[in-house]
Amino acid sequence: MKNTEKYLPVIPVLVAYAALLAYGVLIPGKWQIASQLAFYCALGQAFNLFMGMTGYVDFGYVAFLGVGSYGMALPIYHLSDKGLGLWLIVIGIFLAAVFSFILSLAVGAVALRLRGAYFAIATIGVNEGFRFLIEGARIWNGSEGLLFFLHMRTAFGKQTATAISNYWADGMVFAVAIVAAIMTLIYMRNKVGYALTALREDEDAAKVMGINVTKYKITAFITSAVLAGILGATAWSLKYSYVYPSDVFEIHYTVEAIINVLLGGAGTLLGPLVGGIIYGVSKYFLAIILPGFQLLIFAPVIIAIIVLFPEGTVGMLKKKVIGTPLEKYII
Amino acid sequence: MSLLRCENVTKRFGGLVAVDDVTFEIKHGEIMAIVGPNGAGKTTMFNLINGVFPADEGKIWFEDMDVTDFPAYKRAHLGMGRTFQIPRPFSSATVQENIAIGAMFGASGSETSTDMAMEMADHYIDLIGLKEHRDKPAGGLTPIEKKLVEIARALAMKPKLLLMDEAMAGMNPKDIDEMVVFIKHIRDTEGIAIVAMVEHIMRAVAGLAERVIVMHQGALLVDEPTQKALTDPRVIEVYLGKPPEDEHA
Amino acid sequence: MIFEQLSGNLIQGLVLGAVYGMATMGLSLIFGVLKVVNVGHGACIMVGAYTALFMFKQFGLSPLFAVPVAMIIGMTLGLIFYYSAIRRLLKGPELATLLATFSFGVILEETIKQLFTSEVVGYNWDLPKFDIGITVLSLSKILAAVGSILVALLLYLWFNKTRAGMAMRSVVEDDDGARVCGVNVDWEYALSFSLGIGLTVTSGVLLTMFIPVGINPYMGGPYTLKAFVIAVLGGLASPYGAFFGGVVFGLVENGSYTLFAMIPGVEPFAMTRFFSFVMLLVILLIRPTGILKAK
Amino acid sequence: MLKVEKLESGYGSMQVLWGPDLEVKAGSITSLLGPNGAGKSTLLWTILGTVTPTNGKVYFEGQDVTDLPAHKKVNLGLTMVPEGKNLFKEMTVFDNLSMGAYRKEAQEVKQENLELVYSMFPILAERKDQLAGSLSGGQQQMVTIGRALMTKPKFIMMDEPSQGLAPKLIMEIFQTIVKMKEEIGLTILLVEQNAAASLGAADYVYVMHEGSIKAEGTPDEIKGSDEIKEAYLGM
Repeated sequence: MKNTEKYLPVIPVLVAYAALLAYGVLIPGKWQIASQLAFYCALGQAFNLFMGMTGYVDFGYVAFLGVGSYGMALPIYHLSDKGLGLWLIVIGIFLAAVFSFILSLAVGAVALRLRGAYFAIATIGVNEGFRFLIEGARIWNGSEGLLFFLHMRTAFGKQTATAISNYWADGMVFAVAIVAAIMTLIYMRNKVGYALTALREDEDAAKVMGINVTKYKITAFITSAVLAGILGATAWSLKYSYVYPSDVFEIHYTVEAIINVLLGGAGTLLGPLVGGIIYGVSKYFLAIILPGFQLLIFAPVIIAIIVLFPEGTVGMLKKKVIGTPLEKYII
Repeated sequence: MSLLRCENVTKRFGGLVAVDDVTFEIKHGEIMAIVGPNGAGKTTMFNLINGVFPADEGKIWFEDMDVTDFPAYKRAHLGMGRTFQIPRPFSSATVQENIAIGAMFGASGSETSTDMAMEMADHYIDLIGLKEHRDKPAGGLTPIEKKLVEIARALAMKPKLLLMDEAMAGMNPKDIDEMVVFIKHIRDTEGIAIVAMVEHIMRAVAGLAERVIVMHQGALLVDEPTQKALTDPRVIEVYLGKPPEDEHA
Repeated sequence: MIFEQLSGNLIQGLVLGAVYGMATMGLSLIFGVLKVVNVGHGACIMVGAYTALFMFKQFGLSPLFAVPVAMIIGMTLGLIFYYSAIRRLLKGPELATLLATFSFGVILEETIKQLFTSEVVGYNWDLPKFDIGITVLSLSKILAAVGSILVALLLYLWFNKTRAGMAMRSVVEDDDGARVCGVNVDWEYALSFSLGIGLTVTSGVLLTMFIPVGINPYMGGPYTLKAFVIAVLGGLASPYGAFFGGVVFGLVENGSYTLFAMIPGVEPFAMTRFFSFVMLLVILLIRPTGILKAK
Repeated sequence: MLKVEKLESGYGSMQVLWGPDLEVKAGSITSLLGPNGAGKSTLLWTILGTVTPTNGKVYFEGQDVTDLPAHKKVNLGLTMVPEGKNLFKEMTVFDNLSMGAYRKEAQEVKQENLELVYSMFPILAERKDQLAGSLSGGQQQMVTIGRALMTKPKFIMMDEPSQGLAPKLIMEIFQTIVKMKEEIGLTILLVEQNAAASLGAADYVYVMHEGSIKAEGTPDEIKGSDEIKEAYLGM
């Protein structure tokens, strides 16, 4: 396959995100919905990079968003009066990436030696463990969290601070979603992706083929975690100007990540995008029709998908387009 | 220089000695068969050779390098390929991708780009005659086709030693004869040593192997050229059993 | 003084540990028979807590009466969930059962939230307290521990002395062996899942006898984590291992609480929870098959 | 007593049985010979019902039992001594035997059957409180056979009962099998690699290879025939 042809599937991804962005920008009053959908897509894209490609479930995934949000919150909270201006955001994103990198390395070094169920068991406590470490050892203000609404104003000025919360934070969520999708495609088209496919299908056979499975699992785990960290930094810290440990380590975000990936199709490129939008839209309408019932409705949906359509929307679509010109674009 | 040397290799599972103090050598380019009844320790021996789990005692040398403590993937990089008794292709990947994965991560994997691997895969697809299935997911193939894909995948690793675990189980006699010819052909063209574990299909052993190792209850019973091994009274006893009345004689 | 406090807390830990142990047996049973990890374990405990709470507040019944009710509720939930989902997923990838049991937990949590709101509630079962010198034990706690030990004992007797229990044990040991003896292995799978959930829901009742406050739909999370620590301590597939793992964990938890409380500037409650997470990782790293197991 | 018609089955997409036909007469020992991987064990598990047949029929005492699950077949009086023994290793010898008497009809005669098993294998009476996993290979084999006898069977399938045993023990096991036929009146389908010993005990012999029946006949007809050598050694 030629290089250009290899990366053709990026087109529908870019088109979809551009359409979503246009919908939010051009139609008055729709920006919040569009950015919320982008958040679900980004969450799914980032989560899919690990869960979809390796077949391992990380129940503590939200911990990476959590530490990422601290990575952004801390410099703004502590350095707002240093006159760093927008550099603070750069530092924040950098710190978010570093925090989530370190946490994923630490967790991965232990948990990724384990297989399947044992891996899941090891990860189920990560978010809680980290939350209680912050609260228990009173790190980063402990259970009181960090509130930096005023610090944002000091650092960036009132108008810019508002614009950051209302627009730029969301814009960056779009960016994370697109970067995550592109990373997924790059992985898929390179050795990493083939190694991950192999180990997802049959870990022993993969080892015998010369694949250092631990190395590739860690690669996917860290990439996925760092993207989550940056997502937490932008979608939560920058947007809301506060971080509470009880909020940012909330396991429901892991549930949402799982739903987004499964609805769309685990291990596909377009899946999390499609899944994120289906989930986001239905959640939005459910909130109007049956407020408070979203999770009660979505949890059985997960089970139904696993039992009845384990391939997800895009997985089924992929099968349909085999042999048609669309085949090159949909993965 | 031998290609592979096992020295006094022992493996225990709990109280059971699965492989008991086994020593043998494999030369470059030879076809050897390991045979023996069920539970003789053949599969365990295979797993020890290619590092699925470590030996409890003894040493394993590959081209004079001590690989006893190497994990499976490192041994694959040195040139060990393997197929499984029940074929284990990566089901969701296409035939071409399956074989390309072998090329990407095998002995010459570090110099092989994904594009090169795909081209190499095409070569092996021709070799096994599955051209029309090239872009199909391997999970949908027939068992024999899966087996062929697995062999091609192992060959694409450019191994010096190919371990084939019951490559012919579940095949009818015609397929077996074809497979024997095919395996000899790849040995001749690719110049690799082949160790086939074909403990029950004696027709294949007789037609294929130059040398036979017979294992029984974890230990090495016989290590001889094929004809000699198969007519050895100890081997016949292991297979046909000794009539009970002989015990009293 | 510190020593007294520590030994007082250790006795509390021993009593709590018995309850913890019982609260993990269901998890180990399900894993032992089906090799399924019930990620919704904590939510099942939560259902038990609400069963006790509801019967106490609504009918003024002591939590002891809630024990059989919880068992029935749990076994019914287990059967429904087994036949609607788990049975079809047993042959699939591990991912499938993990996600399914996880969703099962979410369904329980959200249902309870709709029925009882997400308010944190509790009840006050006024029973006498005993001062045993180094610590004070309430009768309610003692009943919880005794109840747990009784349930564990009953399970042990059932497994070892009854025909039905032996049949389930035989499935754990070797399912083909069980088949040639005429055991309906598929039914044993369903039954063990049902029994596992039943035991877990029941343990929720006993836990509220120990801690009758802090009841809310999302209280299960920490228990899932603790149960995993306990289960891997005891060897994951062994209900009795789990029971002893629970006792050890209760001791370690209360011991570490005492120690954390002595470090200034630290919230001992949260640190104890963090510690259980660290313990989980360490145990999994050293010995995923269980530390307490003999072999 | 048992009739198998054109049975096909396998694991996943790998077909192992290619339609063997087989008949076992009541009160006989029928021996099924063939090399490893010929599909003998798969045939037994398919007859029992743990491996689902994709085609063909199984009749037991004239009744079509093809689709009955394993436990219902055991209730009809059909059981198996599996090759891997499939013992309950962490249970005592006594508990293993008790599990054999799981079905209701077997419960009623549990005590008699227990005495029968202990009289056949006195060592098991001595070791009844030991864990089955701690016994020697030969004793474990006795437990497996004893467990099968406890189910009050009419028909037992035995998968390689002599495997891994010392020659002296093999002889004892075969004597036991003949006793089971002659003294208890059981019908036995015997899978063996140990052809010589098996031929000595059998009334009728089938030779299986590559998933189907290649030859059949009385032991004398099979003995010395070329089919066996062909199937076993490829020479």
